[in-house]
Amino acid sequence: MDLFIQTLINGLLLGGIYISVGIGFALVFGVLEVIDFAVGEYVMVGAFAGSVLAAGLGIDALFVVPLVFVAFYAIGFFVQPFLHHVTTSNVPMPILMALVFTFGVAFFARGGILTTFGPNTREVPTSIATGGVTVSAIGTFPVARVLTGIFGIVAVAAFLYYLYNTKGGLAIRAIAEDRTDARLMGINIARYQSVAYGMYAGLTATAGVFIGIIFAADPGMGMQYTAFAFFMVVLAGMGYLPGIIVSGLVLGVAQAMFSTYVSGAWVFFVLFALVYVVLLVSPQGILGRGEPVS
Amino acid sequence: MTETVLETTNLTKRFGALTANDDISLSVDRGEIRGIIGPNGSGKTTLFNNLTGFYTPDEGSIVFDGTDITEWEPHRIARAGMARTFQIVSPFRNMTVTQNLLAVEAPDSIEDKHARAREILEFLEIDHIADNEARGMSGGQQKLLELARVLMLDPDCILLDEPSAGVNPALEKRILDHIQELNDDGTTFIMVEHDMDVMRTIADTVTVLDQGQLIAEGSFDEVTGNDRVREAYLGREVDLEEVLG
Amino acid sequence: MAKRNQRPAATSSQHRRRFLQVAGATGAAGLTGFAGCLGDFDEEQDDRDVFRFGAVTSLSGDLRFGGTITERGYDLWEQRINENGGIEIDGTSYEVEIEYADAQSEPSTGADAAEQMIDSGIDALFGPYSSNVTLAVAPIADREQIPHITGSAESPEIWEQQYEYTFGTIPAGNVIASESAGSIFDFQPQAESVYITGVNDPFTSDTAEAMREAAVDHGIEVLDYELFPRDADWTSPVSAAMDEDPDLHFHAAHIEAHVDFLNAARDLGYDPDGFFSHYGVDTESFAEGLGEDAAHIFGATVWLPRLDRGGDALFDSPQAYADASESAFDVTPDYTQAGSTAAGIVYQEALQELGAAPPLSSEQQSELVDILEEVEVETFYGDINFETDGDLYHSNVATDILTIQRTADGFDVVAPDELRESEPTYPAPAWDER
Amino acid sequence: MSKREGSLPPRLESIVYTADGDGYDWRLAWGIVAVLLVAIPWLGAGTFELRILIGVLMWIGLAQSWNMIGGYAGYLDFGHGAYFGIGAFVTGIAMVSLSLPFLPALVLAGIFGAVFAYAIGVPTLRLKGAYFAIATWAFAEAMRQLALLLDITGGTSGLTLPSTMAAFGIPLPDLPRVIYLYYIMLVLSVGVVVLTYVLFEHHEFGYKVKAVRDNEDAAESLGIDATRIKRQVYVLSCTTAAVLGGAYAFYITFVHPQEVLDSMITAQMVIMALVGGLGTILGPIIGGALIFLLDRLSALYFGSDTMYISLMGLLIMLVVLFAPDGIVGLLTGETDASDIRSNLNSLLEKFKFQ
Repeated sequence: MDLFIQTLINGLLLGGIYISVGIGFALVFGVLEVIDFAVGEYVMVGAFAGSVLAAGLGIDALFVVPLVFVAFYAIGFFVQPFLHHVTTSNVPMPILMALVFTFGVAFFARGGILTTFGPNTREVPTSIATGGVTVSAIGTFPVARVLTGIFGIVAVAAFLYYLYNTKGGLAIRAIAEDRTDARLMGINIARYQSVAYGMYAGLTATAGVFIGIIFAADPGMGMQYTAFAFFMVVLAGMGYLPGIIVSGLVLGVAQAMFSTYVSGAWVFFVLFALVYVVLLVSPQGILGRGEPVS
Repeated sequence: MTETVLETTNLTKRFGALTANDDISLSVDRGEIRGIIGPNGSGKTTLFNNLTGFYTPDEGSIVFDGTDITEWEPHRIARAGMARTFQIVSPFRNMTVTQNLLAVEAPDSIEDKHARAREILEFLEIDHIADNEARGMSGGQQKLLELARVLMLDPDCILLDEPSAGVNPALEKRILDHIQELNDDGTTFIMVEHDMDVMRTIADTVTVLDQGQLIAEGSFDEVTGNDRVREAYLGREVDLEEVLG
Repeated sequence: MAKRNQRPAATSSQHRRRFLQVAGATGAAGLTGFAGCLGDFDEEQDDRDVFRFGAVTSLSGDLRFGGTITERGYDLWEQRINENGGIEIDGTSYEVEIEYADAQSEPSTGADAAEQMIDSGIDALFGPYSSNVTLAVAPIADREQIPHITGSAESPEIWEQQYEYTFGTIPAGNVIASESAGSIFDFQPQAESVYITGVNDPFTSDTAEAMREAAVDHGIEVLDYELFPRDADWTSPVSAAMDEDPDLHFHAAHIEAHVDFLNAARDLGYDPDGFFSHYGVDTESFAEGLGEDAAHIFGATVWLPRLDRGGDALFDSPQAYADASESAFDVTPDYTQAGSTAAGIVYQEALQELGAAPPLSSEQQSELVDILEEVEVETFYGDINFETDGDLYHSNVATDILTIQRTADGFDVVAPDELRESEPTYPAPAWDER
Repeated sequence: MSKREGSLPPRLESIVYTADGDGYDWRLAWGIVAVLLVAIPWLGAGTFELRILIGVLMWIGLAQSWNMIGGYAGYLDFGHGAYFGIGAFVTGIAMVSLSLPFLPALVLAGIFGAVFAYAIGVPTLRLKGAYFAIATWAFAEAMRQLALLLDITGGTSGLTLPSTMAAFGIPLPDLPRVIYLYYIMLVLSVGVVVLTYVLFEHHEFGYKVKAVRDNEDAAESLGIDATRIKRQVYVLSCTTAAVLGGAYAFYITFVHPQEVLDSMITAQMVIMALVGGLGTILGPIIGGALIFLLDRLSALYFGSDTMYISLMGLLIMLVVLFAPDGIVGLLTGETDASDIRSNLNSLLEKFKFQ
């Protein structure tokens, strides 16, 4: 088995994990102009929900995915009005205020989980998504990661389909274009913004279930996914949804290759520095397709 | 005796396929009130942005007071004595009127900024609201505030982007009187204005832009009599004054 | 024009009201804050018939996991000794009381917490989990001359600083790792190469370094030695290690990163003859995180419930302690918890020897430290005796270090020879043959 | 109003009110506060109380330092904490590796912070809004990772600083160390607040900064060199954070990347400035003191219950929703009951999905 190819596989699958977290975040950023600091906490709470539901119902964690999606869609649906209120309020920097609000949400979620479940990691039980499949002469594919990657890609595809082929999607795109115009066109922006945020929350929490299967549910896991969601969006170009796939894969592969061939210890330093430099050199993302810096 | 205060040569600015200012050469005399007119999208505001450094022209040059300022940054041009206002009023909302004025980077010749600010506010007759916050003021008052701010620069030349838009007639008259008064003291004005009555009364010379090009220049009556100008506004021959005036 | 600094009447009244509001609220906030600070202050040096201890632990933040283990350990001692009537001094029994503060896994909070407890008049301190916070608390214990025993901090850096008032019941992590690693190198057939990975964090990087030194001492070839950031993805390190095909893989990490690493190794089918990590292999959290895949992993411990060790006044054997823990918390204790409870027992012994009723004066507290320096206590946890000089100053050096290997439903001691419960399964079977 | 005026005896009135008989003389209030702050170590405050006050002062200083760039200039600096860490490390390295006393080490930290901030500010300040926020955040995280990897910072072991006042730089009488630390922090924190007050509230510089924040183009058209102003504010605010970081290092005597470069440090500064009131002088003072006390005291007194983390979150949400001008807004009456009611109504509006 070739180390290079295996590293590439590892990187692509890692990218799959990032895509599953980044897609929802990119959506709320692009459509609602909300920079959601709580994104990682949705992953965390989602992982715990998966763990509790799977253990409670005695079924494989993969089967609770729809339940988690629906539950968090509903939660997100009712969180969005608060954000809407903040972003449209008459304060000097509404976008900042919304960001700080999500900060509060993140604290609230972290404290709540910590208080309810204690500090220990919890297994998200599955018997299907374990082990790896070895394809001779190519490499080994860990099942859970493959499923997560597929989930991420399917989620991106479903989102794009929804946005460009349905009435709801049209409404959401109109809102992204201009909130006031959208209202004038007779779109109930409260509803469709809630739909968008609900989809984001549902999707991100679902990604949390998958991530919980790969690793475990851990009350402190949120921050790193928040960081990666930010990276994804920056590299993809803000507001450019398809870029998420590219940026996720680039991030994953770069991380794996750097870790294997250059230095493990320096990998995060290089990632953070890379994001910083990309922002300076090409703020519209590595593809140059993001929203212009205004 | 006339002296040129501002001169552009072959000024061109493109945005992708659109040429917003196309080979514009114009010259403004000291002490003049120059009107700039043209239909929407003809490049008036782009011209202002080029002149004041907010855009860097793709081609051509701008000479102000004998100095080439083509590549200069906006603040440097402002300090050199060419000031401007914006089409959309832009007061510093979270400051008082006086603070708005004190924020201005006044030239060294003004020793006491507080005194200067007071003087200007009295001149514009808005000294009674000196300590009010800008965000609570009416649109007309904000226009006056903008003018006041510009005067802090003690400019030789002031570019006004629609100074009377959205202002009630009484206030409009006050603004125009102030402009006239300043002009009498030697300040040059370049104004973009849609109100043709205003143009007729105040402008010494009018420059007409259409699709980025300078298509006519002369006194108000001369340019409104120009066929090309009529065409630019309406695409056919009608009496411009009848429609717009 | 109006004079600027004269305001119209309306503004002035608003102005004044605003002043009063601000002044009032600031004052109120300040006073509330101070009342909060001073709340416990007045209790100081009151006559009381309990021994009061302060415990600084990390109940939130990155280290909350270990922090709560520590808390359980201290709690169990408190519970048990009070059930027994307390500490007997001159015929009178005094109960004990432990107050907790959350260090939030941050040195500054830990230091404030320690100071607050010392101010409130405690007799002695229980130490925080983790070396970060301990390194901030230990200088305070020295300055305030308060005895301070930590039941869980393993980092060698603490002992190198030679804090006079700080003691630890658990041997330093590098000592454990190095001894245990050495015993694995002696397994037959002898390993020729090892691949060492670790997390670039305070305690784990020391452990990794100790593993490397042990390998060099035993003449084992170190194929690679590399540290990774805390949240690294382990698939790439695993693939890189597979490529080198070592006999052994050592991994220095806390439990989460260890579970992540082994999950990646299993999924990618990485099969050296043995995996070893010194920390956490004996915990339930490790077993839960890996499920059946935990079997055959080598680890280290200094204590386990079924060990044949003597007891003390509270727990007459390791098993008795484990039973007590099961009934109190529904948790099988690991050595960190046991070490924390043992810290309490050491205090208990030393206090009895001191023979002073609470509250302790500062002379008595200093005397207590002199007693701790000399103390030799037999406990369910093992013998405790603190080193009095060198790099392990005030660290407990009396405890045996055990190498363990996980089995299908628990783990066996596999080294040293005299305590061995079963022969090591070595080389361990491949993942797909388990 | 007249009632209250009459309630003071005339003599007192002449002290409390300004000479023109109009409005309160704030100097009196601040004078009392200043005297109290200086006298506190001698009024029975113990080590613990002083430590808590040191924390309060430091966080007021930090919140104010963030307020310069975040509040007055309107740039969301999410990497501000990096300068706190850089200051702590420069001080630590200077004291440990170069064996310098504290004072020169602190000066070095300030200089280094300023130079570094300039170098980072020049390219980064070209970005705006969220781009700037994320760039600075990535920068700060990169700094944390770097500190974990370098030898000079002590890597994962961190640095342990000298913990006696002998390392201060000038000979001092033999008082408890905490008293000196208290005064060090008092001087620095009050210095930051006064500096902010003078520069941003009472100086043309502050008007220019606000002008750039409110409308950069208009500011430029009025001769204000916006780029330069932004750089000045950035360097100033980062330098103060670095100096406070240096003082913190000497205070805690143990500097570790995971602590002094923790992203939570920035987060806390932002929350404090915001809850107190953004772009005001009093906001960060009130927010810094309140949030620090809430957080620290609840960790110490209710430490065994992690519920307080959620309550902090809830507090932040409520402030953002109903009192966006912060506590200062509530106190000055800018946000009153009717604002809260209308906020509530407008919030309920957003729930109309049909």
